[in-house]
Amino acid sequence: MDDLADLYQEIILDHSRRPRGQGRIAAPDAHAEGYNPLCGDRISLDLDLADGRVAQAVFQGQGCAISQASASLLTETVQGRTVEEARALAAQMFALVAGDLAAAEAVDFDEQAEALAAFAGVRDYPSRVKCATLAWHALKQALDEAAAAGV
Amino acid sequence: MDDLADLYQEIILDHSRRPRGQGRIAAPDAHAEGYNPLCGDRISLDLDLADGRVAQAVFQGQGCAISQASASLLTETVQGRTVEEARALAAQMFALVAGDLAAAEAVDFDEQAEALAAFAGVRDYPSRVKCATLAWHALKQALDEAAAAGV
Amino acid sequence: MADPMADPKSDRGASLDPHRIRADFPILQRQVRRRPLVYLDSAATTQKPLAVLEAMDHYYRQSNANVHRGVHTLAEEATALYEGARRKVAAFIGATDPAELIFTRGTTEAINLVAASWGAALKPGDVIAVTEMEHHANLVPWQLAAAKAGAEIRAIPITDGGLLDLDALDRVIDERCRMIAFTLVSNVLGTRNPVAPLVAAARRVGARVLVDAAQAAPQLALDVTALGVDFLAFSSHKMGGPTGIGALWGRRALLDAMPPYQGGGEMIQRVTIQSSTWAELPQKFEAGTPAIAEAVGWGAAVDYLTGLGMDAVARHEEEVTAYALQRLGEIPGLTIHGPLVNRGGAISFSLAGAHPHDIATILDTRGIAVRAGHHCAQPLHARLGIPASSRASVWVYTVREEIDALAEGLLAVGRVLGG
Amino acid sequence: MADPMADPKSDRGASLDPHRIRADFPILQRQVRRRPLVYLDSAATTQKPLAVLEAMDHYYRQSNANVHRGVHTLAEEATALYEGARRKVAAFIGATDPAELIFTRGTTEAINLVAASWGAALKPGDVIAVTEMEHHANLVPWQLAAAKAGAEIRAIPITDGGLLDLDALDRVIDERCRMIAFTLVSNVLGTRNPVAPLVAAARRVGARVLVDAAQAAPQLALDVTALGVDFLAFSSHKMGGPTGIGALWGRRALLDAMPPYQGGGEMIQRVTIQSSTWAELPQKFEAGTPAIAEAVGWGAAVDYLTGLGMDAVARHEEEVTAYALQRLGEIPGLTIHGPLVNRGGAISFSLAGAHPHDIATILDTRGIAVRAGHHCAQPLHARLGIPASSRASVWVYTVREEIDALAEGLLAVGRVLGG
Ligand SMILES: Cc1ncc(COP(=O)(O)O)c(C=O)c1O
Ligand SMILES: Cc1ncc(COP(=O)(O)O)c(C=O)c1O
Ligand code: FES
Ligand code: FES
Repeated sequence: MDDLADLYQEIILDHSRRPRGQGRIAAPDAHAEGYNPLCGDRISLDLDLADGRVAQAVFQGQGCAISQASASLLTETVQGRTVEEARALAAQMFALVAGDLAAAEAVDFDEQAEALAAFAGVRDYPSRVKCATLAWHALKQALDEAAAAGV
Repeated sequence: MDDLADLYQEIILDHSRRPRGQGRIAAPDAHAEGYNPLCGDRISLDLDLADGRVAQAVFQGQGCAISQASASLLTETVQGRTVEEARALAAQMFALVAGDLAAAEAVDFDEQAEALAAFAGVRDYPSRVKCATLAWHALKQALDEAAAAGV
Repeated sequence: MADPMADPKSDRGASLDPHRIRADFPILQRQVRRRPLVYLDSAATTQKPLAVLEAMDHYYRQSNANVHRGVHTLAEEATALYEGARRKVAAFIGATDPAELIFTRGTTEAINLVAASWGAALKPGDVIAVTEMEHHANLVPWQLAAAKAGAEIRAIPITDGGLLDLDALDRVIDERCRMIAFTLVSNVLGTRNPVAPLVAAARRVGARVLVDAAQAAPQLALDVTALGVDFLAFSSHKMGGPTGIGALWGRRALLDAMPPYQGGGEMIQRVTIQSSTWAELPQKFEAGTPAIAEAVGWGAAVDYLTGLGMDAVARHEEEVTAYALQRLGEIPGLTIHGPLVNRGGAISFSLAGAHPHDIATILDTRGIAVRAGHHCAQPLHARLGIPASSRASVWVYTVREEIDALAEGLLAVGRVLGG
Repeated sequence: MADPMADPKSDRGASLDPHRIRADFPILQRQVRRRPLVYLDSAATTQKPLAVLEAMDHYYRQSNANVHRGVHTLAEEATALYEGARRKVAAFIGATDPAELIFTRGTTEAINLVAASWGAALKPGDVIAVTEMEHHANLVPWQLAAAKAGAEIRAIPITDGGLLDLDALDRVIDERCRMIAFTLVSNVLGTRNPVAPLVAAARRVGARVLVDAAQAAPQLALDVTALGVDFLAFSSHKMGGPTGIGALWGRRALLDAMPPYQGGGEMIQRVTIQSSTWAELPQKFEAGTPAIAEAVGWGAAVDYLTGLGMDAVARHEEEVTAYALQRLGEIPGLTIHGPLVNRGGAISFSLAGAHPHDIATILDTRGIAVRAGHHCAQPLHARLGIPASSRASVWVYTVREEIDALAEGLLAVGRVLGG
């Protein structure tokens, strides 16, 4: 089996077993909820923003291994990045799981961001794509709303 | 084509073009209506009974060539017969058009009654069977009701 | 302009070669009463091209599973095929948002859905306007809804020539009117009704417009956006697709505001014993396991028609119909009900001295299939002053030779019954 | 007692040889993710035997026409096939009068029909009783009907073991109760519910009884007369037949007294613009062109099952289920929801530390198809205290080797996710 098609890679399993970045921020600068109608699972994402950067990202919620790993990796990956970089990472995730590898590879990132490539295998499981992007959609929504609110 | 399967035989066409026995009886001894849900056509049958015989039979109503010919032949065929003979003729018609030739032939009748065999072809046209039996069902019903009423 | 009698080997371009098309329809090889089948009952249901049968067979042999919420491969494939079919059928009628296309059992169920769900808001005194030429499918559901609400049914009359009497519009449509429901193409008269004046009349009084496209979808390129209507109903089986499926297209804002029609799986979001909340469109109106293989087959039918080109299909329909009207016009004692031009391919007629059912049976002895009866349009037949009629109807595979066989058959009917 | 692992060449007598049966189902040859398909999702929809696909294909290639009122040969044939299918399906459930069998799109539509039409007579304060283990199809339609009427929904509770709590019957069913609607076999727990006590409770208070037989019809010999119920609903696609069709069986006296459900062609007798009268049963409840080819296919499925013998089918279901329960019982951390004996072949379970959707996806990578989710039974999952579960379900073609593959797959899931 092709490696990219192998969905439950070690890094995903690792993050799903021991999710990083779990928690809430008392008064977050940005916040959004993700809901997956397939399964009814929900995730909530809190962000602290400072100087155009994501100072802190934490999530809470139940879900499958894919969604938990994706949220966990998100919190690690966006931490400290500029809002624009965080947006670009989200776009990269969406392209990656849609099987748009060209678009996904067009963004050139550091090693840490490359860990997201582990989710490429989800494109062979269309109903699970939402699991991999749940937290990232919440991120995008949180940043959009924060921007609209002038945060 | 097999003769029996040939539905529009000369005798049927003759009776449908010039139906015999059309009319009403002012105060009939027996009466029934036939309704064909396939087409909405209706036929009404009036009988005068005397000494256990069908003294007169007349019909009225619109319908296809088959139903008109069948009603016309009915009025001719039952005229003067005993009520039991008329019932047996009706049973013969039902058997004939159902393709139950053995039962149809089990009844041994005179030449006039044999004219009814012309309707045997209708069994190859199941939706038209009701056309051929419409008047005969009315006959049976009229006789049943008359018997029940003690006429 | 194409010649429908063209050489079967000729190029299939913008025009349509019915002789070549016949090879796509397995049933047309069939003999009926030892004669080649002449199928002139396409307005009742069309025959199916091989591509449709193969698509369904392939679905059952390769991908059969229940759709939605399934995670395994077959469920993913079945869902992709089912939703792919929705996109195809939506695109076929010019709908830009596939979520506005709800699969139903057919035109009848689609109209019942609107009459029951949208119609639940009807109030006493409200008016539903139909036309005198409606199929029972676009009349009886409104009667049921009107009876519940205390609303009133009015019919836009037709002229003796079988056209909508637009002069009567202002009389029938007043500000109590909440809905104008009409057929785009009559299944009896063949009349193609004008949409613009009816939409304009509806808009003047704030009424909605539902179009019964059961006969139109197989023979005309449709564009719901251009038509400007609110709802459109049609059936797969009348356009080369399988039985058991059809669709309602409706504007999202209206569908969103309507209460659900049937309850069950797929159409819910959250369910407790006491109450439920509803799923988004289109699932909200698709309770239970849908007609999955049928959707796949319908999608293949749409592909087939798109391959032929709906303009070519319409042109062929018009040409064969014109030829049929000419040939039938030569039959002594024959009356055609409906207009002679600008019309679809359903041709109803009466033949003096011949009952419609005898006509159909005698034609059947020659392998020719036509319908006899009221064609689910009793009020129209009452208006025509006849209890029933005979109807010949054509489609993409109909060739002139078949029309010739019909004409000869009708002459024979006259000989047999006229005596 | 037959051994389901018997030599494929052995005689097919009263018992059933699933290895031989597999040859009748073309899709079972399929590879999924480069592994042979192990289809354990039959409770969602079953696969179809070749005989069903061929019956539908043959219908479209030979006899396709619209049914009823047609006089030509194809219409006669189609009508005979359609009505013949009705007789087969009616006989399959022990109905003596085929007119009491109404074709619908499926179980969901059948229950909606009763809830809307019979339910139109509900009054404020009336009670509809369901159970805590109902599929949304046997709950949401009653909610819609109850909301219209101001009626009340009550649920008969279940025990922790997944059985109906019959001790609670007297509390739930009082003289306000007008209907008890329950599933004969649970699609989640596998529970086979007892009919007699529910019918007795209903009769005591003059209530009607509707049975959801969607899961029962594929696995148990049914006899509506012996069951003594009033309505029974089931789906073709769950018993080897095509999608797009199902049926409602009901007592004639009740059906006769009910108002029509959908309006349109076929279900009428006389129609004017203002009002209509209704056709006799079953047409009264079958508005519009029905699912003709689907009826033919369903009839073939019924013939196929009758050929196997429903007693043998039931025995096989029980044997494979027992084997599966045994094998699943060996998996560390696995909890089975529902009874372990006297039950049908839907087995829902939870695996500690594993989300149901991950289980389904990991099994899918091995070609094994199971469902994950609430299985259209959210109230039941709420009662079980879990948001979702995984479900494996068997049918006539399920062999022990497939159960072994499932067990191995679940061990692998534990290894992968448990770490
Ligand atoms: C117990 C039960 N009832 C009702 C249904 C609904 O059947 P359908 O979706 O065929 O209408 C199902 C299957 O989904 C079921 O398992
Ligand atoms: C104009 C028109 N409307 C509605 C219908 C009903 O369509 P269906 O029977 O497919 O529901 C038909 C066909 O019977 C029709 O010709
Ligand atoms: S299954 Fe619920 S988020 Fe993945
Ligand atoms: S068609 Fe009406 S009675 Fe024959």
